[in-house]
Amino acid sequence: MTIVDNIRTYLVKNPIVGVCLLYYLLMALMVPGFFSANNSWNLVYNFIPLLILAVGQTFVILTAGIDLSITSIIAVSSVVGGYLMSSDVGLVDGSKWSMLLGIGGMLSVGVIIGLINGISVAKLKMPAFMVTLTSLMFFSGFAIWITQSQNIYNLPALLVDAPYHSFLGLPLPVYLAVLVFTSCYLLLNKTLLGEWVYAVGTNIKTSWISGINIPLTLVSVYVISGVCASLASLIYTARLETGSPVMGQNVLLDVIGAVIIGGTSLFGGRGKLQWTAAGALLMTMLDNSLNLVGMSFFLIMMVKGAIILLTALYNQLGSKSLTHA
Amino acid sequence: MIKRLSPYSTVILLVLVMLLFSSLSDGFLNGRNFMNILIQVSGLAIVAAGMTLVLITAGIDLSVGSIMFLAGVVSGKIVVGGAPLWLALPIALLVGVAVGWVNGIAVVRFKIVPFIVTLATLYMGRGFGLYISETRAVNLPESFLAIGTFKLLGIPLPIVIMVLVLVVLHLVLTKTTFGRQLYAIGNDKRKSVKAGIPVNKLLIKVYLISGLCAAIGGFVAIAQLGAISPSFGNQSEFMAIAAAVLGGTSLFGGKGGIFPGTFIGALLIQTIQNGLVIINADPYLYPLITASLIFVIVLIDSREKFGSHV
Amino acid sequence: MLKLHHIGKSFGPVEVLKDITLEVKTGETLGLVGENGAGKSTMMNILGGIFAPTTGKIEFNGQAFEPVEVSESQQSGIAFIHQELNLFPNLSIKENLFISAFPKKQGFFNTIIDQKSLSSQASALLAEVGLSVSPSTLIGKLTNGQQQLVEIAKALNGRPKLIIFDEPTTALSQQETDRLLQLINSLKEKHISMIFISHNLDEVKSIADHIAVIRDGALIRMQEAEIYSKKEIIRDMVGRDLDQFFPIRSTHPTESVSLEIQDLNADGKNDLSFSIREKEVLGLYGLVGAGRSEMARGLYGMEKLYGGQVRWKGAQMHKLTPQNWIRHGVVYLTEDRREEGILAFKSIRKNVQLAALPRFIQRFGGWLDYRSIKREVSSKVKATRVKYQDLEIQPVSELSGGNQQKVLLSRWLMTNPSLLILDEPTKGIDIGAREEIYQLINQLVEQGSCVLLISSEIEELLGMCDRIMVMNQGALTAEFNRSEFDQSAILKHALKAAHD
Amino acid sequence: MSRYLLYPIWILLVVCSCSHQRERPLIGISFETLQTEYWVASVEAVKAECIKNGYDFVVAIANGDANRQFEQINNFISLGVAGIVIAPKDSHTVIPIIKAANRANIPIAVYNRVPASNLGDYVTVVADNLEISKNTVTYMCELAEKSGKKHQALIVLGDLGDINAVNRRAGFNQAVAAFPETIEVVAEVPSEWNQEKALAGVTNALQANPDISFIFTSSDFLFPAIISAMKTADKYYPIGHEKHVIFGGFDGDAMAYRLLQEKYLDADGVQDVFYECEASVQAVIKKLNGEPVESTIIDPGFVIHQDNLEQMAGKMWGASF
Repeated sequence: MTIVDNIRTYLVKNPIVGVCLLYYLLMALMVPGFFSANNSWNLVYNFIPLLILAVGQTFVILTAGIDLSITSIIAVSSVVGGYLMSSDVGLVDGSKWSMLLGIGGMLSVGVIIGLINGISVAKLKMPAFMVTLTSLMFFSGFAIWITQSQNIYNLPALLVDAPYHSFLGLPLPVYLAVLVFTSCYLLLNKTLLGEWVYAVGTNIKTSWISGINIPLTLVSVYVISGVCASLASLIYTARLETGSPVMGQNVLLDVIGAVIIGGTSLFGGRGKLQWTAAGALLMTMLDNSLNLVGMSFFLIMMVKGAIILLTALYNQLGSKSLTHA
Repeated sequence: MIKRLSPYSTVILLVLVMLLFSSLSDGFLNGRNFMNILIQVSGLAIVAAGMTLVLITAGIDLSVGSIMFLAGVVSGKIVVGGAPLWLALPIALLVGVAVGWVNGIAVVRFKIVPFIVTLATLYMGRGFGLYISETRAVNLPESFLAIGTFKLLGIPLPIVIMVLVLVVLHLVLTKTTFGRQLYAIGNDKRKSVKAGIPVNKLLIKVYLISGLCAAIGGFVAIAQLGAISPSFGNQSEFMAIAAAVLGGTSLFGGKGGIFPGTFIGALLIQTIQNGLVIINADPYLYPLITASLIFVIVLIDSREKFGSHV
Repeated sequence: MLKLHHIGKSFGPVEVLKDITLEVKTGETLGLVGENGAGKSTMMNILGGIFAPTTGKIEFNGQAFEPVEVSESQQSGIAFIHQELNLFPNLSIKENLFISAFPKKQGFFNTIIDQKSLSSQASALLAEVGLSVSPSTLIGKLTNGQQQLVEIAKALNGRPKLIIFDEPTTALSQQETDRLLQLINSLKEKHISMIFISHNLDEVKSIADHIAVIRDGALIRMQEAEIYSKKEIIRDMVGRDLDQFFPIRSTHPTESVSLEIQDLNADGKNDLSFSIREKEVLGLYGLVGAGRSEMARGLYGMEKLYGGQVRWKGAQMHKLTPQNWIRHGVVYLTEDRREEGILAFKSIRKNVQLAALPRFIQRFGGWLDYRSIKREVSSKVKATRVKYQDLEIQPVSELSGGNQQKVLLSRWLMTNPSLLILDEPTKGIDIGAREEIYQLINQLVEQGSCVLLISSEIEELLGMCDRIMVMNQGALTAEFNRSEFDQSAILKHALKAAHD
Repeated sequence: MSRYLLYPIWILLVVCSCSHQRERPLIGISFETLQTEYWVASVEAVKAECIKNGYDFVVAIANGDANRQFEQINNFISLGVAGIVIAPKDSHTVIPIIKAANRANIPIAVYNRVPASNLGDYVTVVADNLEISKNTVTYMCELAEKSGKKHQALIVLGDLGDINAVNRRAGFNQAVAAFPETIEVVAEVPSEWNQEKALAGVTNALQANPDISFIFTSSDFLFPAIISAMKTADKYYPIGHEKHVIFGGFDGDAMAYRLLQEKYLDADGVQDVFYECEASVQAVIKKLNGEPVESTIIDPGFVIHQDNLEQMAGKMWGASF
């Protein structure tokens, strides 16, 4: 098996990676400014939060569920983080300790909302999309109500400058993204919970008979998605230097697009984190290149919607033989 | 805990809410305010009626919000561009039917999960609408506003249109073959095929009707507003689902109705909103109250479906 | 009315129907009797247009008849009353009766249902089947028997020439069965021919004109009901030589009781008590609908239990859930391989490792020791002799039925079980794979575990079990030790109608 | 693999169709939204000013999402724009944007909203919202005083997260405070710059306080909703009619001009869009040529009302829109 064969089999098994590379080359040639160093950093900064969000969402979709509440988690985390960290309104002075407390607060928001979603789906047997749609409405309303739709400012300098610090040549968010991706990858592919996630997604009855703790599995995937959402909120908040109750409004389309383009099946049980990463990269490049060309933000929204529909259609036709009953 | 959620329990809830608000402020309990509520609820009720049909077949349509927006923007642009006013409504309906058709074909023919199809069309519709209007508020001419405030035999036009649409859909659901077969499909799709029901044909029609209702509902709401802002129709799909579920329609299919169900559900939501404004409560409270009410009702709906056994 | 000429049907190598020729004259009722899996339902599926016969022709109502679709056979006048009714609980009786073609108003309102004629036609049909219930009541509110009568009324609506009843009386109470039999007699006067498939020989003898016995896909005998005695019917149903070879077990059941069950109530009516001893294969025989699966699933925690005390190896079992049972070494191989058994598009290794994963957790955080998982999977798969190309890539859905069952057995072997509850383990499996499964069962029992074998094939139980219990309509009606094994006696207890 | 080529090529076609060659230097115009006529007129004015000075431009609209606006500015920087004119979502999220522009040393002019912190190199061109709204409401109060009766007043607020909305409310309150005996503020309706909320809020406020006779809106773009509410409350009458409600607005858009001519609107605070837009583009050009530019340019704006309608119409951007 020569190197070329290995690459070819890899590309056949993971088509999205091939499409991603192809798209990058095409854009680099066609679109002026796409290949510049500045734009590449631009791509990296936009890609990181989307990757973290999409990784969390993949866990949920693998169990044939969906988490629509991530944008509200981003908003509430951003507001809670703002309250804890900001020096003028913050509960604690603007020192380093307040930052740790702030980050801890943001993560616990992700865990709490994740628990609420998870328990409603697992124990109360409510449909996943309705539970997360309701918590989306509730918590985005909550974020706006708490702050009376005012932003929170004066976040500690340490947080605000963090994205621009680099360590061994790479900016800090990159390390965060790598850390999140590898730990999730190991969790999904090397641990008991990972096997259980795939099994529950493939056939929930068989999993129950084979002694899998289904409520534990479902609750943990929603908590993972919640924590990923609050981590992404940390990045957005640092980047915009404000705790905003309407943070991350338009990100849901990109996240679901990334997971679906990647190839993860909506019926559950089938999908890989590498696919989602490639899907997220493609969505970011798509967004960036169409923007550079001057296409309006709304046409891009339409293009993304169309791509989700096309890919779902293609996956449906492609996997005719293996579709579920 | 309330085990059985009959549509009548929603009526009781509505009366309780009305009593609560009238005790909190005397501006609430009078004819003019009720007329206000009825006018303001007309758009939502029409959209929720279309949504009820989709929910009865255990499907979902998240794109109604952006259909309201797109239909409004398209017809608004045409009227502002000089076309005659009567042309606006047919154009809006055409847009609704077109998006409904796309939803139907994708869900039925290509067997894609309904909420992903309608989520995609939601963004496509919203994106296209914003592109046409370049996020500028489309200020409609006076004549448009006239429709909103026009009174037919003393009853404001929006209420007339609402009653018309709801009565027609109610009759369709209760009195026609198409309607009764929807309940069969919602109960068990495989059994319906075995019983000889043309399942695919009916499901496409259901998404067409939902698109149509979204367009009519949007038109009626715009006629009151006089202008279409870029965020028009946002979260209307959630309110429509909420109104149907509050009215006893089950998310799992096979159960639900327009009268007294969805209409009362829509009234309940609008009354809460109206009441909160009348008692000058913090407007930001509104989504919190509606969302928690919906959560409880969906919880009861799920408990009924799966019972207490794991 | 209906003639079958040399009908044969085979699925790949397995021949299910062998050269069947029989005739049902107009207004006559044919009783069709045979063990589970004898080929009755295959024959009915051919008549119903679900699949075509491999050989032979069908003549119905004088013309050649090859239905390709369900609706086609319905239009030509054949009506089916399946055991699993095709009714919608959320709709009323009259709506169910006319769901595919409502009577309509004339003129402009032709889409609106003509409620008056709907109610009148519905009441007429209900009268015909003797169901005195308002046609607007919801199906969900009716008893099983009443729902069955509605299904029959629905069939009558199509003016059928032939009605086929498939096990209609299993879920009915006694007077509901009597009312059904009276109805069938009244239908006879209307010159409607009928095929009545049932296990209750008394019922069949009371209404059928002719009785046909099917065994292993072949028509053994067809005779007038009066002269065809019950004893002869049973002998024809069962009387084949034991050509199936069953491996002999070297060990015998020990005295120590592994599982003891006291007043287990899985159907709200009957309390069952029995126990299984170490190194024992306990058989559980019964007909379709006797409640054997319901009992096993209730015991294993997959369905509601109305009561019962369970002791495992002397200790009281409080939490009856699959998770808890597996921890105590009790496993359940479900009857429905596709829905509840395999992880369809996953690899063989992922299927086999599924139930035993917690055992392979290493130090912290659920880290799995994949090396020893893979080692143990390949050893278990060798033990069960699964024929496969690749453990990691080949999806289980591509394997044959027999191999899939062996994959599932390997999954349960990995949990080192001491009690295996096997629900119809060899259903729809080729002979070769069956023998390997029997040998595997014996090896396990010889090594000290015990087996509760639920099966509808008497020879399998006779060949494999140390003791056989017979179940009928939810209750244990008989028990036979190996020494007292008698095929006809077992079948008689299984067929015994509740009242005599 | 081949079928998978289908959609990147499809996107490529769309991409090529939009890209066009450029020789002249480029100015990036980033607006938070075009939701109101005011924003549309501003964008048109900025574009016209760029063309007049021989610059090409690229426009990006963020539809109210600060995060998207930040990404769009980064795109401008990678495109290599010569200068940036930005109407930010709010005064705080503009700070990291200014930092990004400064890092790429691209001159940046902030239009219509004052950044919250003054560090960083930028030019702000903004109207004095507080003064304009105070003068407008003071004129309205004088009218109310002349009528001799006591008036119940209603103000329609903007989005309290927007610094301009907060200043306009402050201006309203300061003006009303000077006439304690003629004006009594009975209702404050938050609209969050949203038509539906304005309609519902004003309808119910008028319903709760039937004899309101003094209405001021923080932005003219809410006129359609407010007029619709006034009609249902039977309060929409021209000046001179005994049921006339003293009606005032802010921005000076085309509808305000029409209402003034039809004598329904008493007064309207006008931001001088032409002046502000020219100033912002000039500021960017001066910075490019190294000329000094003062960091903040204030547009005093003016109040237009029935008495000075003719003379001021020429300066009012809404009149010629």
